[in-house]
This record gives sequence, C-alpha cells and structure tokens, in this order.
Amino acid sequence: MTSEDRAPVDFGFGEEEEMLRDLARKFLDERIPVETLRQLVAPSPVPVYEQGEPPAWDRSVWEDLVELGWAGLAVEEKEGGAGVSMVGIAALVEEVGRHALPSPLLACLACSLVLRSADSEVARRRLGQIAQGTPAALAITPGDGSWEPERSDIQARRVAGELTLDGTAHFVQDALKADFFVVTARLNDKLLLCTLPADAPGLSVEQNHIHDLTRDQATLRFRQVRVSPSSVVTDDGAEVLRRAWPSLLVLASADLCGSSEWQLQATVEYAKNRKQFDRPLGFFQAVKHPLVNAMVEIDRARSLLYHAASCIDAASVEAEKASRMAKSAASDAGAFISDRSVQLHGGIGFTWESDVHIFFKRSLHGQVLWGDGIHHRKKLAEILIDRDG
Amino acid sequence: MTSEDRAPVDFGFGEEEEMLRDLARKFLDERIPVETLRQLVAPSPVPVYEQGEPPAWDRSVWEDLVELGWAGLAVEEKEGGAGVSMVGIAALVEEVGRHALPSPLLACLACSLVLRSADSEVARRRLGQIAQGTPAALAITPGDGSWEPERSDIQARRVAGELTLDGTAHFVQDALKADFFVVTARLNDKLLLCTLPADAPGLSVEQNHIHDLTRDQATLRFRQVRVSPSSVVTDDGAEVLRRAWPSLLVLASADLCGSSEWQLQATVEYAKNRKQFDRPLGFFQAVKHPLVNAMVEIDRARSLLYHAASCIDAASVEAEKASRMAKSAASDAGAFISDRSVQLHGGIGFTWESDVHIFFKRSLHGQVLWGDGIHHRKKLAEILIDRDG
Amino acid sequence: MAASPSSPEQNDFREYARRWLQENAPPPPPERLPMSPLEIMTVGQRNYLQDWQGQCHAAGLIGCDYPQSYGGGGHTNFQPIANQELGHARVPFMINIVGLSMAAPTILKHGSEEQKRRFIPGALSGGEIWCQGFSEPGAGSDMANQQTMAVAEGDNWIVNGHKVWTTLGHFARWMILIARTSRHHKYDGLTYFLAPIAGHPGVTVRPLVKMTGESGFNEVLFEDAVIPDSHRLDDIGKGWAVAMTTLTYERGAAESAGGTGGQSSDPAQGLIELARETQRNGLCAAADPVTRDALMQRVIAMEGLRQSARRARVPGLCDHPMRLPLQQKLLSSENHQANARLGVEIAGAASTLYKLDPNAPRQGYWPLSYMASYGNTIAAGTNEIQRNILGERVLGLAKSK
Amino acid sequence: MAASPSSPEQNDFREYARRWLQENAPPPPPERLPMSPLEIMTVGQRNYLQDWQGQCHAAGLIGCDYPQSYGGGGHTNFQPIANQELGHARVPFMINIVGLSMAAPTILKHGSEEQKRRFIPGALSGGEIWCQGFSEPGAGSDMANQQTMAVAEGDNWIVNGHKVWTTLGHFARWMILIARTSRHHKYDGLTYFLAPIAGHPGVTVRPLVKMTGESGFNEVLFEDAVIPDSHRLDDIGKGWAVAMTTLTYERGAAESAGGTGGQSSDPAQGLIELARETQRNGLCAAADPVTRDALMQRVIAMEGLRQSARRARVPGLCDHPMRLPLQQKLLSSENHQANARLGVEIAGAASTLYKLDPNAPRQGYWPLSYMASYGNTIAAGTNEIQRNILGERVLGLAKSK
Repeated sequence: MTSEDRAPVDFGFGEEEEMLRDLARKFLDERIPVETLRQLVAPSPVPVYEQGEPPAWDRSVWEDLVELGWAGLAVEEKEGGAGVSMVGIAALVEEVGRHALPSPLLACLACSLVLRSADSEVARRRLGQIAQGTPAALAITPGDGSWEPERSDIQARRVAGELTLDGTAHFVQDALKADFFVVTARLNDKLLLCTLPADAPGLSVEQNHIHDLTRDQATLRFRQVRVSPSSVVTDDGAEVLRRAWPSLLVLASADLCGSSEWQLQATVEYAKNRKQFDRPLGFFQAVKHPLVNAMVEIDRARSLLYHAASCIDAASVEAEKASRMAKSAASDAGAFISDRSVQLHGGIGFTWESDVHIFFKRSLHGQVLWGDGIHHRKKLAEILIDRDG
Repeated sequence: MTSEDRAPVDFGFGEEEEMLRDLARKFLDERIPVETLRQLVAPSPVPVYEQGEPPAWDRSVWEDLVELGWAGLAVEEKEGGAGVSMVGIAALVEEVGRHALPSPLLACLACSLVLRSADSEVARRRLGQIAQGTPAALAITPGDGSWEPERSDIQARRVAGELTLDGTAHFVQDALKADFFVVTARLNDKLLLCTLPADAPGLSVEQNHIHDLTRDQATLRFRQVRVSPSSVVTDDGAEVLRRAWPSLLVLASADLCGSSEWQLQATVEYAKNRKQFDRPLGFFQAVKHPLVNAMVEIDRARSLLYHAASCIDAASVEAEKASRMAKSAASDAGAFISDRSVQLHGGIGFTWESDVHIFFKRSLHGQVLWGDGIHHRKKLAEILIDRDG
Repeated sequence: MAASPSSPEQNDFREYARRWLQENAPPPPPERLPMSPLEIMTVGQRNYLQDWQGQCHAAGLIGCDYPQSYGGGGHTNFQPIANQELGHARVPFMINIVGLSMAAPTILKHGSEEQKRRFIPGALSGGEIWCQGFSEPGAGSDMANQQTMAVAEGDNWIVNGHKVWTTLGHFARWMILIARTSRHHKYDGLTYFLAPIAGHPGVTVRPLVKMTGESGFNEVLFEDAVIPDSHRLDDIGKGWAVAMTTLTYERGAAESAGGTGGQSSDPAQGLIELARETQRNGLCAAADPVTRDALMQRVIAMEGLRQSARRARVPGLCDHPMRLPLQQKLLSSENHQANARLGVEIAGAASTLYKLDPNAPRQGYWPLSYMASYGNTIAAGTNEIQRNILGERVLGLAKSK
Repeated sequence: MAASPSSPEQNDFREYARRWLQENAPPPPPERLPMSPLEIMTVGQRNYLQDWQGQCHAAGLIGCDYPQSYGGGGHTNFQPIANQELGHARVPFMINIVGLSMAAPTILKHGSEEQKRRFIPGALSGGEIWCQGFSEPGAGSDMANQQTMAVAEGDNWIVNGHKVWTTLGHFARWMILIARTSRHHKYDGLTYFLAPIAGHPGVTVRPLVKMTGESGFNEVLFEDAVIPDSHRLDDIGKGWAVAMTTLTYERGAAESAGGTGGQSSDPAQGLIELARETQRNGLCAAADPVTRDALMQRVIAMEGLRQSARRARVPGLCDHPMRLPLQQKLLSSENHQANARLGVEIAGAASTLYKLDPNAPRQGYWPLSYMASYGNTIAAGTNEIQRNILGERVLGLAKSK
C-alpha cells in the first residue's frame, strides 16, 4: 500500500544514529535508572495528587542533555543544532520513553520540528535558542477534544498595527518547564504562528492536575497578550503544522514504543523470577502468550515508527500515512502492554511502591496525545478509501 | 438499562418448556446424531459443492417432527398448533442448532411468527397448513445487503383488479424445501404481505450455491406472478414484520447458541482426550482459557436469548432491544467458538472428515442471517443513544 | 404458559422503595466520597456511609430476603427490586460491601444458629464492618497456598500470619479469614474463621497505597492473636469449601444476597452520558459510529451479566450448576475494567486529568476507575486463576498446575 | 545522514520488471485457478502455473538474489522489487511455493555445493515442485515428536513413516523431510533429507480433502523407501536446527528469498475494493465508519508486517536476532485469517455464497480464504506453539511443556 522507492531499505539507520542511540541509553541508564525515577516523581502520592504540586524533574539532567546537544537534535547545524535525521531522533526518543524521562526534551523537539518547517527568520532565531537549551512548549490545541492542529481557540486581532491574542490553549505539554511557547491563533481566515515568553503580560499558565507523574500539562489563558512583530513566525501556520505533523506523531510514537518496551521487559523479568504453583510465572501460557502478543504489537509499532521517520527524512508523500499508522499502532501497543504489565505483576503491580504505575500513566497519557488509535485510523481511512491512497 | 417488571423472573421457563426441550434433545440425539448428520450432508464435497446439488435433508425426520407437533409450535392452539411460548420455542431451537438439523423447521417457525402477528383470516388459514406440516419459507429480503424487513425488491401492481408481482427476493432460507412462500412486495407506499405456492406460474426458484451444508438458500424471481385475493395477508406488512422481527432474531440466536454449545463441547472433549507433550491438550492454558472465554460468550448469548424470548412472551416494549442484544451476542459467540473449534482441533479439524466444519459453516451462515453483530449494535445505538432507551 | 408478572407484594414493595428513597435521600456528604467502598479513606466518609446503610437497613431496603431472626426482612426476591431502585435513585453505595456480599451469605449457609444471630444483623445494618482475609503476600494467585497458621490451644486458636489486599481493614470489626490448621493437606488443611480485628490484641492493620494514589486497602498482621473456637465457621479442614461459597456470592450474586446498590449501578448509562457530553474533534462522541459500536458492546455485556444472574436461578436453563456462578467474579471485574477503559477512550484528552482538576469529566471517574479496576481482576484469585477454575471445574479439563 | 534512494540498478530493474510484466502477462488460464498454491488440484492448473513460473524465472524475476551458479540472477535486493511489481501486475502466483520459500533458502544455507547446484535451479524455475514433510498424524503441534524413521544401510537410508499436510505432494518431485535417525534424543535425533517423491519406490501419495471441500494437500506414506545419503542436508542429528531455518524463511521472509508474488500481494487493497462494491443496508460498506476502522486495522497490520521484514534486516534496530524472524509465521498466518474474516463480514449476506454461485463476490474468495486460513495457523507448528517458541527463545520465559 506504500511505496518505498525514495526511502532507504535500512531506514537510513546508520552508524551515526546507532551511536547516538547507544549513548543515550547509557546516559539515561546511569542518570535516571528506575529507582532514581521513582524517588524523583513518586516518593508519595500526596505532593502531586493531593497538594497539586507540579510533577518533579531533574534540572541537572536537563542541563547535561543540553550539553550533549539533545535540545538541538532537530535544529539544523547552521542554526547551532545537531541536525539529526528523524530516524535518529526516533531512536533517541525511544530511549527517553524507555526511561520515562521527565524533562522539556520532547516539547523542545516538537517546537523545533514545527519551527523548522516554517523556514522564517524568527523561526531560525528561536531554533537557535532551543538548541542552546531554552525550553519551549507547543500551545496549539483547542478545547474541543481535537488534536489536529487546524483549529485554535485563540483569536488574534490587529488593531492599529498592534497584534494581540485572546483565548485559550489547552493540553499544553510540559508547559511549566518552558521559557517560551509556540502558539497558534486565528487571524482572519489564517492561522497565525508566533512565539511568546512564558511571562508575557496577560498570559497565565494554569497547571492541570494530571495522572502522569513524568510530564506536566497546562491550560494557557491569553488576555490581550501583545505579540511583537519579531515574534511572528508565519501567518500560514496551518501549512507549517500540516508539514510538521508527521514528525510530531513520530515523537509521540517513539516515546510510547520506548515505554512499552520497558513495560514488556519488566513484566518478563517478573515472570521469570516469580514462582506460582512451584513454577516460574512464565511457564503458564496465560502469562507467556499475552507477553508474546505484547511483543508482537510493540514490534509492529516500532517497525511502522522507523518507516514513518524514514519517510519524513526522504520527504516522501507517504509520511502522513506512515506516521498515522505508527501512532495508531504505538497507542494500541501501549494500551495492551500497560494493561498486562499491571495484571501480570499481580498484587504488587497494583501498588504505589511498584514502578509499574509510573510507566502505565505515562503510556496512558501518550496513547491519547496528538490523537489516539481510532482517531488516526479515521484520518487514514480518509486518505486510503476516500482519496484512494 | 432494561426493565423486567413485566417478564417473570424465571423467564417463564416452566415444567412444560423443560419437558418439550428434553424431549427434543432426546429425539434429535436418537434420530440425527452427528455421525448420521455427517453421512447425510457431507459424504463427499462433490455433490453439493461441485455438482450444485441441494444440501440433503431427511424427510422422514421431518414427518416425525410434524407428528410431534413441532411445525405448529408457534401456531395458536385454536389454529391447530401447540401455542408454545417464545421461551419454549427458543429452548427447542437451541436443540435444533445443537444438532445442526437440516429441515424446514426454522423456516416454518419464522413464517408462523410473521403470519401470527398479522391476525388476518388468510394468515390463520396458512398457519393451520403449517401446523399440519406444509413447509413454508420467508421471501422478504432485498438484494442491497439489508436484512431489515422494511424494503422489498418486488413490485406489486394492481391492474384491473388483478394483483401481480415482479422482481426478486434474495437470500430465501430453505426455499427448496418449501411448498409455499410468505412474500413482501411494494404496493404504492405500502408493503404488501402475501403467500404464494412454490409452483406459482411466473415464479422461479433459483438455488444459491452456499457453504452451509445443512440449509438451502435461493433467489426467487417473480415475473408477472398473479396473487389471488385469498393470498393477501395484509397491506401493512411493514408493521407486521416490525412486530414479528424480535421473534425472528430469537430463532436465529437460539440456533446459533445451540450450534455454539455443540462446538464448545466437541472441542472440550477433544481437549480432554488428545495428548500433546505427554499431557491432555486441556492442560495448556492456550487451550483452556479460550474455551472458557467461549463458554462465557455463549452463556452471555444464551442469557440474553431467554431474556429476549421472555420479553416477547410478556409483550414488553423491551423486546426489540433485547432481541438485538441477543442476536449480536449470539453472532459474536458463534464466530469465536467456530474459530477456536477448528484451531484447537488442529490438523483433523481442518479436514472434511471431521464433523467440525459442518457446524462451522452452519454458524457462519447463522452469524450473518437477519443481521450480524455490528448491524444490531448499530440499530441498538439508535434506540439507546438517539431515542434515549 | 403466558408470562406471569411480578407478584402484587413485589409491586407494592417497589413502590414503597421508590417513595422511601425519594423522601429519604441523604444530605450531601461532608466531604468528597470515593468511587466505591474500596477507596474509603477517612473517618468522615465512613461515618456518613455507615449512617446511610443503617437507614436503608432500618427502612427494609437491605437484607430484605434474610430471615427476620437475623435482622432481615423475611421476604423472597425483594432484594433485586430494592437494588434496582437504589440504583435508579443514585444514592450513595453501601459501605459494608464485604459484610453484605461475602460474610453474610457465607454465614447464612455455613454458620451455626448462634453465629447467624450474632453476626448477620451487624453485617446488614453496617454497624459492624467486615473485611476479607483470603490473600497473602507469598500466595500469589494460588489461594490454597495460605501460610497464615491457626494452632489449637484449648478452646482457642492462636493465629500468626500476614494478609494483604484487605479492603476496609482499617475500619473493620471482623474479618472472614482463611487460615491453615494443618500443614499436611493443602486444601483440607484450611479452616475458616470469623476473626476479630479492630482493637484486638495481636492484630495490626497497616494501610497500603494503590497505584491511583488512594488508600482503602491494607495489610493485616496476626501475631499470636487469639480467636475463640466459637468463631470458627463450619468444620476444621472445611475452609476451602466455605471460601468457595464466599467467592460464589461475591459481586454478581450479591444482587440476591444483600445489595450493594448505589450510584454506579448502570455504568453503561454513565458511558452514554459521557459520550453525549464529550467533543471529539469538534463532534459529539455519541454521534461517532465507532464509539457507538463500542458503547453497545458494553451495554450488551452488562445486560448479559444481569440476565446470567437471572438465568443462574433457573435450574432448567443451567447445564452445570456452577457454570454461571463461577463466572461472576471474572465477568463483573472484566466488565468493570472494560467499561472504565472505554470511558478513558471517550474522554480522550480530558482523560489525562486527575480528579482534583476542575475540568476532569465526572471528577476523573473514568481513569481512576480504570486503574482501580485491576484490584478486582487481580485480587481474590487473579482472573487467570478464575479461568483455570472454570476450565477445570465446569468444563472438566485437566488441571493447569 | 540524508536518506539514500534506491540504487540506479534497482530503479532500472524495477522499470524492466514492470515493462516485462506488461508485455508478457500470461493468457487466461484454461480452467479456473485456485486462490493459492495450496489448492492446486488438476494437472491443467499445474501445467499452466509451472509454465508461468518458468517464464518469470527465465526473465530474471524469480531467484534474482541467488548466485548465478545456482540458477539465480546474482543480484542483491532485487527480489523485493520483483515481488512488488508481480503484485502490482496482478499476474498468477508462483506454483512452487515450498521450493521457493522453504527448500531453496534452506539448501542455500545448509547444503553442499553439489546439493546447491542440483536442487536450487529447479526450485527457482518451478521445473521441480517441492513439498514439505514436517507434520505427522500423531505429532500434533509437537514438531520435534517425529516418528518417521530413517535407518542407515550402507550409503542409503531406509525410510518408514507417515507424513500429513503435504501441500502439493501429488505434484512434487522432492520433499524436504525431517526424519528420526535416533530414538535416544528427541531433538538431536532428527535429520533433514531431500527426499524423492514422484514415482519413487516405497512412496505413496494420497490426497486429503479440506473443510472447504478442496484438495491440494496430501498424506505421504514411506514404506522402506530408499534415500541415498547424498540427499541428506547438513549433519546427522542436525535436523531440528535445519528445520528452524526453513520455518524462519517461510512466508514473510520469502519476500527476500524467492518471491511468491501474484494476485494476493495486497489483501488490504482487496478488502477496500470489496467494501466499495458492497452494499450494507443500502449504504456502501466503505462509507461505514465501523467497517472503515476495521479496514484500517488490517492495513496497519499488513504494513507493519512489511516494515518488520524490512527492520529485520537492520541489526541496529533489532534487540534480539530471532525476535522478528520468529514472528513471521505467526503474524502472516493470523493476518491472512483476520483479513479473510473481515472480508466475510463485509460481504455480509453474500458471504454465504460458494465460489460457483454467480453472485459470490470475487468468486467466493473471502469465505473460502477464511476457512483455508486455518491451514496456516495450524500447520507447521500451530500458532499456540509459535507463541511458546517466541516466549521461550526470545523472551527467555520458562518452557511451557
């Protein structure tokens, strides 16, 4: 159903990408092993869940990531970034997901990918800042439950040459970690894309209470927020986001594939060591076969993930289809292994003390982020059935 | 979601129903055990599949069934039938499905239930004939893949006081066994319901080649077929069929529940006796758990079946909902145990020599008959979501 | 052979129950109530719910079908009617879930006359809260692998051991306890006790925290705790059989055995309402055919469970007496999980929100309920074990152990 | 780090293959062809298909990536291109499915130079049809439980035993055969042979009939059949390991190992076409959102399988070398089954029709294909066993036997 003519057989996953990924794994294994993660984000349910504190993250890890150049992975070298291929980014983000890393990294990558597709002077300046470690977040989601970026609940008005924003951006990921936002707003019949500092007058960042302990999320309210001309990226934001959309889906899919693989391996380990009826749990097909089914689903998602990333790298027209397939598969695989990871861990998997729930919640959040499986299959059907491929 | 106020707690399944069911089981166990069935309908694939012969049935069994009064189960006593409750009919039809009985019985019951809801003199006369053993079949299905009985591909015209039919009835069940048909046709903006002898001039019965070896199916073509006034049941066929529809779904669901239970028990027996890796197959959870899941699905369908039947007996407004639930559950349960019955029988289940495929094909046919699970859930949603229950 | 409608007494009772509930709906709770009895954390919640159960019991809506001598109403088949009306009235749930759905029916079947008079009334009224001691940290899914020991000493038993998953343990007066009275027999070495908990010497209750961040279940330690032999239920060595009775009555069967009615009695309706309120990509989720199909699957599964509970009481429609009863735990827990999961999917982006977020649909019920649902699919014999039991005891397949 | 497009050679080859197929599409078959090589019943069908494979081989579209000395094209990664073009061209399938997807790659890996020269060319050209002798009537899913015995006698082996599920056995010149050469070791007592079939003394082939009523597979009896030792593949006692190679190449991996291209190369597209042509309740099935969602699930699963075959060749993206290859049999067979099942559901009422009915959609392909699909989920180690193998060999879980 797809043509691979333009994308390389090996997805373009070469030595450079492999080295980057292996380094990432090593770094994250050292800096945020799961015990450290648990102590960081889940010492007790009270601070986040009852007192509403923002989920914790380790700024020193972030500073070291910036040092390693990760903030600028999706920024071209001439703007001060590393200019890594989408396949390389996917591989690195899989590691981020596998460690459920709390950080502004995914938000920075998302902003970079959007700004990169805009190709304007303002965009390039912002890309340089991100590459240097200034955290940014995407504020492009309306409140109607739509993840597709065509709409905005923010109204831009130009009065006497002055541009102001009023309205709300919903479900802004890792907003509390950001120094600036990349924002869409309706301007006449166009979609304005601009950037705004987190402390812009008239902008309030309202933290959402969320289940996921490894991200934050916020609602951004704009009341007569002034946008300087030097902050306007483009007034064709719809087209810019349409171009960047497959790469955002790749980010979300890669994070899900990584966390799913962690859940699979953690449950496999448990099934190897835990005994029941005098046999290791994994002896029982009611344990073994669901784990095999989870592996199969994760592998499907991973294969589609690298296909999508390589289509983006090859600027193939297949990229939209491939990325929607990847996100659908990654969301469904995440849902399945999340379910089995708790169930097959038995009593212990159901407790706060276990690591399992941290990944369960990150996955649950990721399954819906930028659209769930049903959503992307619906959009895919419009291409493959109504538009005939 | 449903009210049981009017239907008895025990579904009205009393001594009389139980005796009828137990007698049916005994009779069918004796007259058409599975070896006899296989020799009857599947001695070789050639006659039916290659030479297009109609699937075989045993007329002497049918004559004895008529003797036992089964042809008139759904006919009131005053018309010469047994006037059994829908719950009793459901229980008997479960046995018919469990034996995959080839016979005109289901078609006769279906016709009786339709005619019974018409309450006209013509209908009563026909009911009496059915009760005496004259086989009939329902010709009410258009060719657009719709099982809902509102439409017809037959046009009735009244010219000079003479009524004639032109058009086609599709997917007519057990048509080759019938002496007469109960037919719907469009007459102006009404739906005419009438009866026609199988040898009516201008009517041709074209046998379909079907997979199921235990039924027949035909396309009926009408070319200027004259309908005598004494054959017109009603010109409000739409309402008659709407009232009878839940009971037709109960027939189809009961047949499916019965064949599903046979498939379950046959596969359980195989799993008890067949050894692999020096253990009975049923030791393995990959065999045991799917069989348990099948049992659970069959039980859900059976419970909904008796609920639907008792709603019909109680003339409850819940009958439509309940019968759509039953057919959806029975179709899905049938699909699941059909799948596992072949798979878990391994190589032997895949051969013509095995009994398994006879039930597989009857179930596959039954799953779609009068609408599959998706269809009935769609109609159910219109009641429960759009019309608020 | 025509359908017989409800008896006049039953119709009158339904009318009475409906009116009483209209006139006696409780005041708003002093603090936010949890989704189910499994998450009751505070004394304020407990007092409010205990008071409500007491009123319902006094009004004759709880325990209707128990003999009057044990605090019941002495009727037949009134409880399903009361439960339906409790469900429709959307009043709070009954706090004493273990007492109503497990302890009382088990004592009614296996207890001595004294035990029935002593224990059933408090279970029905909610005056004495019960917890369950069937699960142990080392036992995993193998419920017969109990390590808690009860050693006879005169007219007493000396109990030592460690129970987990003890819902409501922190408020419980009594526990239904399985303990080992012989090391020589796996199944026949188990005995069933009605063990004193609150304030009893040698018994320590420690709250555990669930993955949702909520508490409500506990671990309970027995250290030389003394239980009088008069608190033993049925014979020594019969514990496994008695426990099977308990599990048979749990949940589904609870419909006829005490009532746990309350706000969550029709989850399918709740899902439909959620879909009506939810926008997905600017369209109402209830108008999306894929969601509608999923909703109807849930409706059918829930109705199927209700009708199976009804069919289980018609012997002529049950091939094997345990076939339907043994499915109840499996199906009610998996239905609950599937309902909650669908709620998460329908809520979409908003499912990320915790209950304290003002925009969380229905105070974050769906994701919390989804996570909490694993308690039911894991506890009291994981559903994998439930499937083994069904395959072995009902279908007669070889044991998988 | 930019994406490198296909090589100029590959582009040229694609162009060539496309043109050749346009210009050399075969004439209509003299009689109705079956859905797949598994149901070839008549000599007329065989001759037609054998001729077509021979032409494709001569044109360089089959065996492209095998060395020229074994009858191949000597290229690298041309076969996937040829397969894509064969699929797009909707020409008949390759008859020698076992030869191409199992025998040839296994011989290439394990055979002696003489064996490669002797056997591979005929497998590629279709001149010599192969069948598989891995399944026995008593063995069930336990492929290592082979009872067919091969006893050494001088330079020969004397073979006795009974094989079943032998697709194409009635036309086969050769069989890839696993036989027991020692009763003392279950796995290490197996040896792999390239056994002569057609016209060979002591070998009897009997057709079996499938549930669909079609034949095409057989049972094969060996009664003191003599196989020269030169037809032994790899060492004595290495049969299990060689068989694993065979199963690894089967199906999915066949993409790179010989090509089985032809009309069914994109089943998802076929399902979409079916949905476009099918009315359900007066509406086009392709417009029904529930059907659309199901179709997209199939599209995604099929594309996932293709991309996994691609990823399996990128070591840096495979944690465990056997993780993807061992999934191929499981997934290709279950995808095939799920596709066919969806086809049945979409066809609705018309799915009742057998292939000889003039109104059967696509000559009854979907229900027949659905029933035939169980051949693939059962044969060559049931999918239950495949899951055991994956769980044990890839995930490292304890053996379930």
